[in-house]
Amino acid sequence: MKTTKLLFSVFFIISLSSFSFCSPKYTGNSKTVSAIELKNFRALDFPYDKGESGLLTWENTSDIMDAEFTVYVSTLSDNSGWIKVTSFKSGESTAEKINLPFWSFEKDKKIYAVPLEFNNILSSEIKEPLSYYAKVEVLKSGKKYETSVLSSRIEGNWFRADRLNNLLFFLVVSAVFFIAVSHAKKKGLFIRRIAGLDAIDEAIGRATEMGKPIFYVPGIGAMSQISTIASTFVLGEVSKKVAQYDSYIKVPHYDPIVMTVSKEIVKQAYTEAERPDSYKEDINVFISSDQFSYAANVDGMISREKPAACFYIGYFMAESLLLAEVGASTGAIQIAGTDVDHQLPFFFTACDYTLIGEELYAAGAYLSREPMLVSALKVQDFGKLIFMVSVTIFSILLLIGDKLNWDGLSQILTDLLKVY
Amino acid sequence: MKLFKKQIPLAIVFVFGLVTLASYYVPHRTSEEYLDVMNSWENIVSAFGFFLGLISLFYAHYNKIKRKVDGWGYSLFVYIGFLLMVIPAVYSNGKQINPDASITWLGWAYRYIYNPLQATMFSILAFYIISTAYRSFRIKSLQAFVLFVAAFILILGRIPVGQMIWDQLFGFTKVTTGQAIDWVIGVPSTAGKRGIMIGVAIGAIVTSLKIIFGIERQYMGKD
Amino acid sequence: MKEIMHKLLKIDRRYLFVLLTLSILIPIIKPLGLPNKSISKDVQNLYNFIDNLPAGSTIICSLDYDPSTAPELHPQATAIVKHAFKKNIKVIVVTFIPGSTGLIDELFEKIPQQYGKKYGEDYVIFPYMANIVAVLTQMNSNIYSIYDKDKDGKDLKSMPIMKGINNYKNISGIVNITGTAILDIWVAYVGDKFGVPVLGGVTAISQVGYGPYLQKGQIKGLLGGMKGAAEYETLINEPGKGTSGIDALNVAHLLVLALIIMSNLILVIFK
Amino acid sequence: MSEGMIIFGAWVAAALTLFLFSFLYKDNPFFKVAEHLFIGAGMGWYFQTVYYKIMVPKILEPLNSGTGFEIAMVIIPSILGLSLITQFIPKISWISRYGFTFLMGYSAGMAIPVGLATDFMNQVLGTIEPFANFFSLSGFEMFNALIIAIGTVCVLFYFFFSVEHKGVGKKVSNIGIYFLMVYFGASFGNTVMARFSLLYGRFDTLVNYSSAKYLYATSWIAAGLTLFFVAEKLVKTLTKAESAE
Repeated sequence: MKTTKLLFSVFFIISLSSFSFCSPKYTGNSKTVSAIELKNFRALDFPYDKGESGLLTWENTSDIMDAEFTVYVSTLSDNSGWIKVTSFKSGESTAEKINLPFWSFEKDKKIYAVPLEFNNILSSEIKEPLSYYAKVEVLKSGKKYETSVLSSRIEGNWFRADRLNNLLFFLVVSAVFFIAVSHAKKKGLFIRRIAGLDAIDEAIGRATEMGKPIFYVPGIGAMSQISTIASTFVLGEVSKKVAQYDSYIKVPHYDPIVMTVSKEIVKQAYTEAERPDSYKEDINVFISSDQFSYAANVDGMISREKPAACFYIGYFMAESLLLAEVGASTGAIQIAGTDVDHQLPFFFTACDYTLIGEELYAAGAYLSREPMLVSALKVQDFGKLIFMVSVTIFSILLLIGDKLNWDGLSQILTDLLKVY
Repeated sequence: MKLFKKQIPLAIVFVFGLVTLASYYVPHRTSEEYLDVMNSWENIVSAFGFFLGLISLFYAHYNKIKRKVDGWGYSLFVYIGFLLMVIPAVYSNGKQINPDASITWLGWAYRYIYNPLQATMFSILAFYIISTAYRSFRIKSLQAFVLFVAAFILILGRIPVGQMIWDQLFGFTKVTTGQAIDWVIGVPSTAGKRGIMIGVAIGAIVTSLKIIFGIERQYMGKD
Repeated sequence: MKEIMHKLLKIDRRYLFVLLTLSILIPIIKPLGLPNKSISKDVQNLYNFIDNLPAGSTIICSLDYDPSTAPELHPQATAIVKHAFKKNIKVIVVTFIPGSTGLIDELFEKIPQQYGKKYGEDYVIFPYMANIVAVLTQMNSNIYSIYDKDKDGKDLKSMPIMKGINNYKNISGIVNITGTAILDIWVAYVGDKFGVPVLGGVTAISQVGYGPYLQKGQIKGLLGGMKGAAEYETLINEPGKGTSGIDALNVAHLLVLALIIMSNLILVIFK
Repeated sequence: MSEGMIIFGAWVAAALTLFLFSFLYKDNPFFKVAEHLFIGAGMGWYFQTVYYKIMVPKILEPLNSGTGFEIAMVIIPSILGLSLITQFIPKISWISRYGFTFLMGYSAGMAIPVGLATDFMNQVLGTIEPFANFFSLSGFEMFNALIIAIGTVCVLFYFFFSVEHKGVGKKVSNIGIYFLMVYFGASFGNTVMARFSLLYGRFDTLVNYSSAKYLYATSWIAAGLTLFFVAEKLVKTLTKAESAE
């Protein structure tokens, strides 16, 4: 908790301090030749872009309360080639409407701010630095006035200050990531026991009583998938228990590489259970690398051998349907686990216990203490913590802000999370 | 040799990873030009990546035929299927439609071979849904009951007959099936999915970080 | 009695297959002809979005589905393209999965003539591209550096439809119809990153998972499965394969519910 | 394309469709042939698309007619691409790392900030946004906003593995499960519609092919398949009876 608070305050401080160095530079110079003068009328470079847009700003004053503005730009220096950009009534197109967060742009309702997107205005690609000229025509109580011509240059910028929040999140996540990676190797991180693991013991116990085999189906994932990795660790645990109880296990495979790895793991488990002589080479069998034949063959095996328990743990696609159904109809205890969202409903209704999504990773990490799994799980937990804490705090603040009509507060809070 | 086998590849992943990452925060033209080049390279490299799948498939079935394993004859049909697409493609120069809007040989192969095969392969699952529904959809806990209720609303509400039945049964509530479904998908199920999504998203970020910093190297294969 | 019932529970699944076949086949031959009434919020939003676009604006249709999901998605694409043509909206078609090109050709075989639309002026089809993330990112700066030619190798820049189109700033919206996770990529790499409105049409399977994006407004409207297509057809008043399809599913849907309820009742009553 | 070819096409398509469906009766040679054709045809289609839509315009054409710079911009990635293929030659398979590291580095660098933005920041914002003008919402909208926020937090707590779930924690994570169940139920319901839609699509085509226009393709092939299975069954029972004698 302490670290979270600390990180948040760092976030705020950096965000606020970025006000100072991120505010737009004023490069315009005005010459007075016109019938109207707008207060603080400026031509600028639009901040934080690749160099395609300019920005025109002026302050709202009492004498232009009910006026209509038309903005013209030109890239020629001899007061010709004017192109109309936009026209709007007073009160529209203020700085408030510019889609930039509070820390990078002063969103003042009293300032007019007109972005000049030159690639659209000229409908061609812009090669910066580009000099441009701009003027505003003011229509006030039926009369037309014109401002002086301003000039400015647009340039490419080097930092998207509006994405500062994203960058900060990234830095925080990376920091946590490195802490987790370095600690994971020391085996000092706590993971709670997953309830589903107790169900495993129960299932194996029952299989032993009944004297029937146990099926462990590792799915159709490749060895690089996290769910398959987690599955092999669960397999290790299961086969250890099987060896201890002197029961019988069968592991049908889809991927030859997963099979090679599984063989090692099961052998190891039998050794650890001090029953290396019970280990047989035909525990792991290769079925087929073809989704449907694999499912059909495993189905056949299950309905012939009528196992007491079936495990479906790993990466599953459509075959989840075919497998879990047959298992259920033979009356086996079924335990499933996968991270494929849309297969989970089928497992959940047909199996006695289901490890949902990350629970599978957690089970793998809990059993193996493998740094790669543990560190990922820890960073994920941290992300969830940030989510839970920020949703709670921000919601309460927003509610207070809404009740007391503090528009500024909700603006600041939403800006902090907004994607630009 | 270790330099070429290990260190340079790891440096490549690190440099390209970080620079591409940074380009998100740098709006300047230089960053965009970098991405331009990378995007077109990526496009070409990943096109070659396709051949990996092709070669390993061909190799696997070639082996089956060579070793005359059980059912090796079927493997021949993998090659036949391949040629059934590629020969018309060469003949029609990769075009499916003639200038006069009639279909070419390639168009024919797509419409009458590729299309029915692919479409049917996935429609077979409909049959397993029905037998799952009957033989293994068990409402054995309150949780499973909640699952069933949500499923019930969606299955019933999608069809015109269901809408009529719903109006008969629940018409007094003035809630239509459409509104009920919108609520189920838009509120409680959104909360459920969002919870799953965040864990997955951070998991993906962690994996990406591991790749950039060379902690995860499984994709590189063994030494 | 108990034994018969339990035997009934373990009935050979091939009998169930026959039941399903009949429940879908018969309505195809003899349609029930029930009208589709309800319109979901997300479908209405998509319809409104396209309906409110000014004539002459351009949308990108990313059609990324292959025959395996075509019965659901092809009617969606057809309905949306028809609607766009009715409103005189220009359509740029892109695709990122290889299996879709044949279906795209089928789609544009007849519809443009019905609405008097010409290739190159009112719609254009870009070639298939392998790497979606790279292409989507690239289109933000300059479409032509990745797509210089159309699917038949004709020069794109000289086509009338491409006049004034350089990057996403000239595109009013993106409609992605897909049976894959490509919609997520559009949302992340274009919608959120560059601020272009993204709309979608997806299979019913993935529809539910898009709840969070819809709630946040990262996706502005969504068609889900055949029902979504049927609803859109109702909105544009052009009944097609979606409407007739959902009609044919009436019996099958009831069958599923009946089977679930029946088997669970048997278990409860004859424990 | 002649009318005859179209009718022939309908026969081919109907046959392939029914061959695959015959798997529902049992695994059989027709299914296996169609299944293997499917794998090969999929690859073939993919191959021709990649070749004609990418290789030709992006690699071969620039190589033939491009400027020196353009050629270089094609050759470098092509070498990286070709390096991938050395994977199959164990002795020099390490060369493929150059291609893979490029691909992985690029996509990892792309994915991180975008993932944070779309699936994290925007999701937090989506959850809390309704609270910014909470008191001007209708009662039902207020309720929904609260449900989403509470539900999401509970689900996340269910997946939170760093503390033991006891007492209040146990209750919170139990609530989380119910939200997951609604999500799974909804996706189950929609999956039913999706799968049936696909089946409808196939049946619709088959019915179409059974018309006189296509010379009753579906009906003939279905009859043929049935005959095969009946004959096979007969032969089996006969041989069984014989061996029993």
